[in-house]
Order: sequence, then structure tokens, then C-alpha cells
Amino acid sequence: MNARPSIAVVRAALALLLTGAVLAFGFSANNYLLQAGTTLAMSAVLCLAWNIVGGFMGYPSFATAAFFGLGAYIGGIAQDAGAWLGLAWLAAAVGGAVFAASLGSVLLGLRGHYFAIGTIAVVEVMREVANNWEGLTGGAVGINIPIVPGSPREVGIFFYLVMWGLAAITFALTAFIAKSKFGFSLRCIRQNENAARMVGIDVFRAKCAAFILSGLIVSTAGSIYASMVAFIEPKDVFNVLLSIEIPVMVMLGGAGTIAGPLVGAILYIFLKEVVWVNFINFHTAILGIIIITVIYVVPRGVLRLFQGPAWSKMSARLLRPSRADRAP
Amino acid sequence: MTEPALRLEGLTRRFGGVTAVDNVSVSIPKGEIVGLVGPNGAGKTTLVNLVTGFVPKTAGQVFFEGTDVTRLPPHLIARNGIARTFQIVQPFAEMTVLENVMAGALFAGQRGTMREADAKARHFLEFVGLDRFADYSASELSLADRKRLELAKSLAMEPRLLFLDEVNAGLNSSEIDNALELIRKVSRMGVTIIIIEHVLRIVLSLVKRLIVLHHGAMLSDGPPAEVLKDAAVIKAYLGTKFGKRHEAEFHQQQEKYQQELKSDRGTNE
Amino acid sequence: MIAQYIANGLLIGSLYACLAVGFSLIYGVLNIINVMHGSFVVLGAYVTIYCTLYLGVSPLIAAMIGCAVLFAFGYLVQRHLINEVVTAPIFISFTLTFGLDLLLNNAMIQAFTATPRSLILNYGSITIFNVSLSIARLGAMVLALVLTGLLYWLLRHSQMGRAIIAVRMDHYAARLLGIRVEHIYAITFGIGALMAAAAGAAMAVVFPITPLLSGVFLGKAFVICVLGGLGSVPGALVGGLALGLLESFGAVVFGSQWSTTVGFALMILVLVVRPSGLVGRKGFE
Amino acid sequence: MANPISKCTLPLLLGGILILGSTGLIRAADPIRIGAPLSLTGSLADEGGKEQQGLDMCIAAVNAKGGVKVGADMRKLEAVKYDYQSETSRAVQIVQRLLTVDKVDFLFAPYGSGDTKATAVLAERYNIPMVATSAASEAVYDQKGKNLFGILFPNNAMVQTEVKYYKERVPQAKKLAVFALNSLFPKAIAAALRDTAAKDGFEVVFDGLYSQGTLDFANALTQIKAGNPDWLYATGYIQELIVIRRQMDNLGMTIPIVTMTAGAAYPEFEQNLGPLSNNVTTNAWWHPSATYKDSYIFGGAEQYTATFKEKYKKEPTYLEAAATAGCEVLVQSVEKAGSTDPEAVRKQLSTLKFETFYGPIQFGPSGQNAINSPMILQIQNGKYAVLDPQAVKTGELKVGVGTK
Repeated sequence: MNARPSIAVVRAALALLLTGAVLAFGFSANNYLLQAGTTLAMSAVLCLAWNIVGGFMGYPSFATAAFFGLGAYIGGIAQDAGAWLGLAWLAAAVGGAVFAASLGSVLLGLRGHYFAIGTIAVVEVMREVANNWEGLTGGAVGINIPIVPGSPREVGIFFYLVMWGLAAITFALTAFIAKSKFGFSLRCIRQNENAARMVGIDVFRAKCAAFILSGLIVSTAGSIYASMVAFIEPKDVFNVLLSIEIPVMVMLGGAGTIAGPLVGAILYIFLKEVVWVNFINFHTAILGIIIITVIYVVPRGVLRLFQGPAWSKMSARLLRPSRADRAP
Repeated sequence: MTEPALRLEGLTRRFGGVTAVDNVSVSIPKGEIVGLVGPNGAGKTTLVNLVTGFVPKTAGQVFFEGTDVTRLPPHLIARNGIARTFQIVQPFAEMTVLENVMAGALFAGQRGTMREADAKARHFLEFVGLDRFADYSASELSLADRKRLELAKSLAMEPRLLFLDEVNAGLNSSEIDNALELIRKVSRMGVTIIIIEHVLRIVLSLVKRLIVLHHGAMLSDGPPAEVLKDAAVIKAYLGTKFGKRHEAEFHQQQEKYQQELKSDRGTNE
Repeated sequence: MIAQYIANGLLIGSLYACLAVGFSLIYGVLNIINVMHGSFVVLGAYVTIYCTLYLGVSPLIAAMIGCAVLFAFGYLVQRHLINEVVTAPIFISFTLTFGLDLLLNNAMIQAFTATPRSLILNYGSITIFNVSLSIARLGAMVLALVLTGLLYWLLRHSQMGRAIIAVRMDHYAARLLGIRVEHIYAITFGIGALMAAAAGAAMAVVFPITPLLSGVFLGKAFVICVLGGLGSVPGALVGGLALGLLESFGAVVFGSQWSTTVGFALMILVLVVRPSGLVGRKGFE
Repeated sequence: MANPISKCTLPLLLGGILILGSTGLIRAADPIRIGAPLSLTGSLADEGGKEQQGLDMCIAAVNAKGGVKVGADMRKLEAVKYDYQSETSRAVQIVQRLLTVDKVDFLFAPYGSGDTKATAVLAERYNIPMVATSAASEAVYDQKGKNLFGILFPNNAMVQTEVKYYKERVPQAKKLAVFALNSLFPKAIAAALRDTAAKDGFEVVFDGLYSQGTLDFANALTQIKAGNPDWLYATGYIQELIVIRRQMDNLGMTIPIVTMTAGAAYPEFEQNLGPLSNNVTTNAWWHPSATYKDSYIFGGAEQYTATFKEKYKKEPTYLEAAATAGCEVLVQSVEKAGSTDPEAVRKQLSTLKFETFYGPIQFGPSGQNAINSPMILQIQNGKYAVLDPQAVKTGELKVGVGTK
């Protein structure tokens, strides 16, 4: 009877607590930690966005860096053209969505590894295009973007809050999707596309929708990043490593779940910071060890990516109305 | 006169050299239960795949209640009111039994909200007698129950035409009887049913009309009595030797069926 | 001029083929995308270089040593690390090998430093119909082609080869036939690593090697295998030569800075219009 | 699953991280601290390593003579190093950290023009002097910052000297081919050379770019060969330059003058090419055979080279030397200023003229070293010979690369 309300209460409490923590950290931390916090928020956004396609829908996408870089460049170029911050970010969002739509309609026909490889290739191509299309992107030299005025501290806090804002929105969106018909159809698609068609799901449209949503979010994050660092170059924003790290974070937390991406991002970023600060020569190796450990030690979290009773049980709880409003 | 539920005109499908379905034309009135039979590899399942849009047609047309659905993609055909069960059951293995049926209710038929779908799903779970398994994961069910789940999922789509592809394969006789009982109940709801089987005995107890496919072509179409007398059918399908015995069986089945119909009416009144 | 371009393309193309064939084999049989492949190539190259420099053996012997070492390495890695996830979704094995690659590559940077090293064989070059060909590259090309051919032949005609093919087609059935599937997996992975080492040896003659090249090599392997058809050995050969020629003419038509991009672009195209690759038979999924 | 392994990996891993995490926090109170983001892994690992060695040379030498004299007391010199994995975003993060967590007194720039440019923004925000020891492109110093100081003098000075030199020595050379890596520094210097040469009457027969990770240059070279230039100017990282030289040989190309920069100035270039490297010319901002005197540390270039060889068992290149010099000018400015206050030190940096083993250094208005003379080197039978400036020259230009 009262199972559902109590869950809701707990959730609300958690949300408040988290928000409080984020704000408290933001205003107390030194600038470096502030930046680490911003990076964390950004990773969280990317993870949540990836989770829509990679987790809910079960399509192993490595396109993150492609959308991130695209957003960074659209935003950066727009700002250099004199566009106001918000406008530049909006442009990036729209650009990301449009690109996702065209890319998705081509790649989403592919299954499994072919899709994965295709998305990686897209990142490579886009980096080289950015490297060589001097007229637009300034080529390999990269482009300077107007620095946001204000003291390092103010600027730091500003971007910290913006990123976490975006993270919050994305999280809410994910939670909503997980409960919605749309999310339901994505889960059906992940398990059996034919059966999904058979029950009347417009598989292609659902897949495109998910891909567009994800791409839109990622490229927005990219544009915010661009205005934050004030200098971008192809090898930096079109970095395949990003495309791979994000899914790893999600797996760490548990793909296909609502909170997994967030948890994963937090754990991963924390480990990474600690590692590269303390192991000048071996951090990549240790990063590798972390990844390997994730796969061996938390296979539940990992394997849940493609078949997960845990996830469906949980969502079952979310989706089922309380006994009260069941048909007698 | 009212349009037939399903009308096929010269439906044909070739895979390379092989002709899996060969120029099939047939018309099935609303509310009938029709048996689609034939030896393995006769093209029964391909025919279903063609109608439900899973396999593109080489030639021919499909009319559902008078409207041409030849070119529609599977999900639209499903939304139009044609449901099917798969010969090899295809549940959403990661989902609970309830969610599986909800999937049917959400995207076809009334296409209600999550909550409505939930209620409807529970209704059909009760209908097929799976309600107590609602929260189990679909992968935990026995084969018989998975077939029922498949049926419940299709029913949740509130179809007006239902293909049952080998719903009885791999079930023991008591399970089969339950299944047949279910099918009758469904039929009584006014759903046109086309039941695909290769075990004749099973369909005979249900249908008043048999369609026999052989090498993709229509071999015979009509009341079981005639069809089973048809020498060609007996030769192609049963082999002369068993002809007599099956005829005998068939008469028993018919009587049994008549009885049941009577008793049903009794209850209805 | 055109003749020279074609020659250039084929020379590099045959190296590419050798580079990709191991990658393709592993994918075909284990259904694993081995991210470590690039590092395998580099490691093979280093073993070859060091054996030539410090053991003073002939490059060919050194190459063989390299192959042997990498075979053993590959066998063990598969048997004890990757086998755990061989049945898991491709994405997981991919991530695991990625992790292992980070480890391996960092280890190599520590062991060999990032300073480029190479096998110096200045055999000069010959000129036929004013098309000049480097002897060293020709050698590398021959080595690459011979090994690829040999592998193909072995798969077709040796006991082990048949076993591998059996496992590739249906590992359940293979297991029923009494084939030790784990063993075959490990052997296959070993062979994949061996081919990588061979490619590495050939590369060492042509390019200065650093651990940082592994990413480049992996990228090439990807493109080639998709072009030729993932998992097919002859496909790798065709794909390699195709990419060689493609980059060769891409460099002329668009300028060298585009030559790598052309490859990736074509790869996407092939993925979309013909996922089974230029010569691949089995469709995707 | 391999749980026996993994079960212990994780605790061990975490344990290790925690321990080292804590040690990371321990640091001495007194010394002057220079923050150095280094590219020790990733595509710039080689260059990053060199920069680190140069920095260590300076610190060792300074501390050997008791440290830095700040007013009354002597303070030790210390570097806070992080690896930025050759990734710009990482570099920016690390500089941020150096400034706010480690609160370093001064900054070293990361390797190369691109990353220096990216991080200079921060040095400006926090108003801390940053010394760039590997960025030569003017583009880097155009950001109107007053905190960025570049040891390497501008590309233009370099290319002007080169064009002038070859024009005098090889008057018959008319056709020029330029082939550059598509990256900030190589592109900049190639463009500068092309324009200068064109002005001085060279005909540019080929002007091409190549992207990083290119494995095969045969075709670009075939095209270059077709234009048969008298002077090939190729620029990029050492690997690519080595391959280019090899494939020139494969294609049987012979060109009077072949200049390769910057990679060709490193001994590895010769080691990887053997005889093929013969007669390849290169330019350097400094070279061991230089004879500059240094009153502050080492005493002069010769001694510096000797000390370096002894420590690292190899010849220093201009990269290491520039790093050492960069650290040295900082220290000297601190002593002059008598404090580590950024303002005071910056004042000294921008006004003083430093006499170092690396050569004279004086920072111009843009913050980039304005004097010091470019060096033109040629590999002659496996040895680097200095052709110019005449003051320190150890050999004469040999024309003809690839001629047997």
C-alpha cells in the first residue's frame, strides 16, 4: 500500500541532499576542485546521454566524441562570430540534433559491432575534417574562444553550476524516459527488435529519437566545455578516448539503470584524479587495471548492459501503479 | 455484404530459386477459425510473415477488412489489428511477464497510458491463467506458459485477426487441451483466427475450414470433411496408408466439437 | 607516374593486409574486437629490433623469435584473461581488451621509451620501367603476403585449421564433436598475435617504431577488416590492398593530409551499403 | 569469472591509491616551486621526457650551489611535475591544479606551441609568470599576455637566416618544395619559410601538408620528385621525418639541399637512418657544439653538455637546453628581484638580458626571446656539424642528399 509513497519520499530526500552537496561543494571548494567538480558534472552528462542509447536501447555507441567535438566547434565558432553564450550553446544543441538525425538514419540500420565500429569511424573522420577544414575550424591549430570575463573563481563557479544544471536536467530526462512509453519501447528494442515490431512499436523512429536526444545533450555539453576552456583543437575535442571512457563509466555504475551513469561517473573520475596525481609514469596502466577490474569484479553491473533482471525488476517497481488503482 | 477479415490475391514470395509461397489467393470471413495446415516446409510460416509484413512480398496483395495493407511495415499492420504469435516464442526475456503483456497493450489496440496498459495486461494474464506469474521474469516460465504469454501479449493488442503459429508444438496432450480451450474462448470474443498446425488432429477439433498448403501452393480449401477426402491432400500430406484412420478420428473430433459448442451456448444463455 | 602510384599503393597495401589478418581472424573465430592488436604489432616489432641489435641474429630469425614470443603471449592472455568474457556481449570484450591495451602500451613506453627505433636495412631500391621499388619494402611485402597465404592454407588444410573453422562456424557443435573450444580459442588468439608480430617485424623495416604507433595500426586494422569483410582472411588481404591503393590515390587527389580520412570515410560507406565487406559472404548479424 | 585474481586486485589497488594519495600531500614548506606540466605519455612522450631532463639539470645545478639566494636566505629549488598525457584538456586541468592546489611560484609551459597557447590563458588569469621552452611560433605570443616568456626565438628569425644562408652558399638553387605536418608549429614555420623564400626569388614547386599518423609518404614524394626541387624543406615529428627520408631513398630521389626540422636535430634521427641521414641539414635553437659562456651555472655550453652526457648518457638537444635555460632565467630573475613576488620577478624577466650557456636571452615586448642566433646544422657521416653562425661553425655545407 504505502510502498510507493515511501519510495517517492526517499527519492525526494536524496535529490535534495545531492543538490545541497553539489552547491555546498561548489562554493567551498578551491578552484582546482571546482574544476574537477565541473569535469565530473560533464562526465555525468555524457554518461547519462550515452545511457539512453547504449543502456536503454542496447546499441553500443562510440559516437560520444563525435557529438562532443561537433558541439564544441559549433559553439566555439558561433561565439567567435559574436554570438552570446546561451545562443552559441543553443546552436550547438540544434546542430547536434540535426547531425544525430542524419547520422542515425544511416547507422542505426546496423547491428551490434557494426554499429560500434561505424560510430568510431565517424569520430575519426570528423577529427580529420576539423583538422583540414581550415576556413571553418582553423585546422589543427585550433581556435581561441573569447574568455568569459570575471575572476577565475567567478568563472569557475559559473561553469560549475551550468554543468551541474545540465546534469540535473539530463538526469530528470533519463528518469522520465525510464518510466515513459518511449523508454519502454527502447527496452523492448534492446531485447528483440522483431518482437518489438510485432507489438506495434515503430522501431526505426524510436531508435532515431533516442539517438537524436543523446546527440543533442552531448553536443550541448561540448559547447559549454568549449566556452569554459576558451581554446579547442581537433585532437582534443574529437578524442576517441572520450568515446570509450564514457561507456566504461556507465558500466562501472550499471548501464540501463537510472542512477548507474551518475554513480559510475563519480567513481571513475575520483579514481582517475587520484591516480594521475600520484603515478606520473603509470597512470594509463592503472587506468587499464581499473577497467579490467570493473569487468571482472562487477560483471553484474557490466552484463546488465545487455540482459538484466535487476534492471527490469527495479523498473517493474517504478512502472507498476500501487495496488490501490489496479482493476478489481 | 461485409468485407472479409482477410483477403489474399496471388500472394507470392520467392527466395532466390525457391518459391516459398506460390500465388496464394484466399478470402477469410470475419469471426471464422481457419486451419492452415501442410507438411513442414509447406510455406505456412512464410505466409504469415508475408501478411504481417515481416517478409517483403515478391508479388500479390493483402487486404485486411477491405483496406490494402500490402505495403505497410510490420508495426503499422500490428496497429491495424493483425496480431501473431511466433512459432519460436519470442518473449522480452529481461522483462517480467506483466511487462511483456503490457508491451502488447501499449503500442497497438487502444494504445493507452502505462497505467491503463498495466490494468489491461493483468486482465489478459488472468484470461490465459498466468496472473500468478505476473512478476516473474519471462525467462523463468515453462514452454507451455511462454506460449500462453505469447497469446496474452497478442490479445493485449486487441487484434481483430490473430495468427497462431504452432501454438501447440512441444506441448503435452493436457497442455494442448488447455490451449485449445483458450483458443475457443478467444474465438468467442469475435476474433478471426488463423491457426497454423502440422498436427492435423489438433486443428480438426477447432475449425470448420481447412486450408492446405503444399510446396507453397494452395492444395485444397474447404470444410475438413471434403479436404480430408481430397485424394491429393491425403497423398501429399498423410500418405494413403493413414487416410482411413484419420478420417475416423476426424468424425469423433467433429462430434466432440459440436457437443462443446452446444454446451457453450447453454452457458451463454 | 600512375604506375609508381599503384606500386606505392600495393607495397604499403600488402603490409596493411598482414597487419589486419590477425585482427580479422580473432574477430571471426572468437567474435572479439581485439583492441590490443596495435600494441601486439608494436611489441612484435620491438622484439625483432632488439633481437637483431643485441642477439645479433639476422632480421628474419629475429622476426621468427618475435612471432614465437607473441604467439605464447597471445595464447596466455586469451586463456587466462579474455576467455572469461568470450561469451559476453562484444561491447564487454571490447572494453576489456581496451583496458589490457592501456596496460600493455604503458608498460612498453616504460620499457622501450617513446624514442623511435627501427631496423636499418638499406638495401637500396630497384627500378623497373622507371617505377622504383625499395628492396626492403619488397621484402616486407613478400614476407607479409607469404605469411597471409600460409595462414589461409593452414586454415583450409591442417587439422588445427579445420578445428578452428569448425569452432568459428558453431562452437556448440564443435564442442559436441569433442573439440576443446577453449584451447582452439587460445590458439587462434595466439595466431592472431603471431600475425601481428610478423606485421610488426615487416613494419620495423619500413617505419621507425614507437609504442605510440599502436593506435595508428589498430585504426588501419579496423578499416581494412571492414573493407574486406570482418572475420574473413582473404577479406583482410583484399581490404589491405584496397586501402593501400585508396590512400595512395587519395594522397594524390586530395593531398596527403586527407589520405587517412579517405580510408575511414570509405569504411563507413561500406558498413552501410555492404556490411559483409567487399568480398565477405556472411551478412551481418 | 577470474575472481581469485580480481578479488585481491581491487583492495590492493585502492590501498595503493590511498597510501600514495596521502604521500602526495606531504611537501616541504621552504623551497621555491616551479610547476611543470609534462607530456610523459601519449603522442608527445618523447619530447616531454626531454623537457623533464632539461628542467632536472637546472634544478640539480642550482641546488648544488646551495639553492636560490632570495634576499638574505638561500632557498632550495623544486619542481612539481604532472603528466598531461599529451592532451590539451589535461594540460589545462593540470595548470589549474598547479596554480590553485600546489600554489606553485612559477610555471613551465607544456610542450609545443598548441598546448602552451591553451595554458597561457590560465597563467594570465592567475597572473603567474610562465616560461615556455618549446614554443617558437609567434602565434603563441599574440595573446597580449604579460606573463608568458618564450625561450625559443621566433620562427621568422630562423627561416630568414636559413633562406639567406642557402641563397649565398648555393646560388643556383631556385626550386623549393615545402612539406609540413598539419600541426601548429610545423605549419607555422613552413609557411614562414615559404613566404620568405618566395620573396627571395625561390620558386615553390610543391607546398603540401600531411596528417599525424601518416605511414606512407611515397606519393607525396613522387609528386615532389616530379617537380625536381633544389631544396626540400620538410617539417614534423621525428618519426615522420625518418620515414620521409627513407622513402626518398626508396624512390631514388636526389636533392641538393634537404632540410628537416625539428626532429632531425635529435640524435635519434641519425641513429634511425644511419648513412641515409648524411648531408641532411636541420636548424636548431641551440646545439652542444655551441661555445656560449655562463656565469651563473655550468660555466658554459661545453660544461653543460659534459654534465648532461654524464647524467643521461646521451647528447642534449636544444629542447633539453632550452628547458634548463628557461629554469635558469627564472632563478636569476628571482635573485635580482630578491623575492618570489610575481610582479617583481616579471619585471626582471622582461627587462634583464641573460648571458647563459644557451646563449644570450632577452625577452621582447611579446614575451618571446628576441636575440640569440639560429643554428644551421648538417649531419656529416653521422656527426652534427655546425654550419652557421660562423662564430661557432665546425664544418662547411656539403651539397647533395642521396647522391652516392
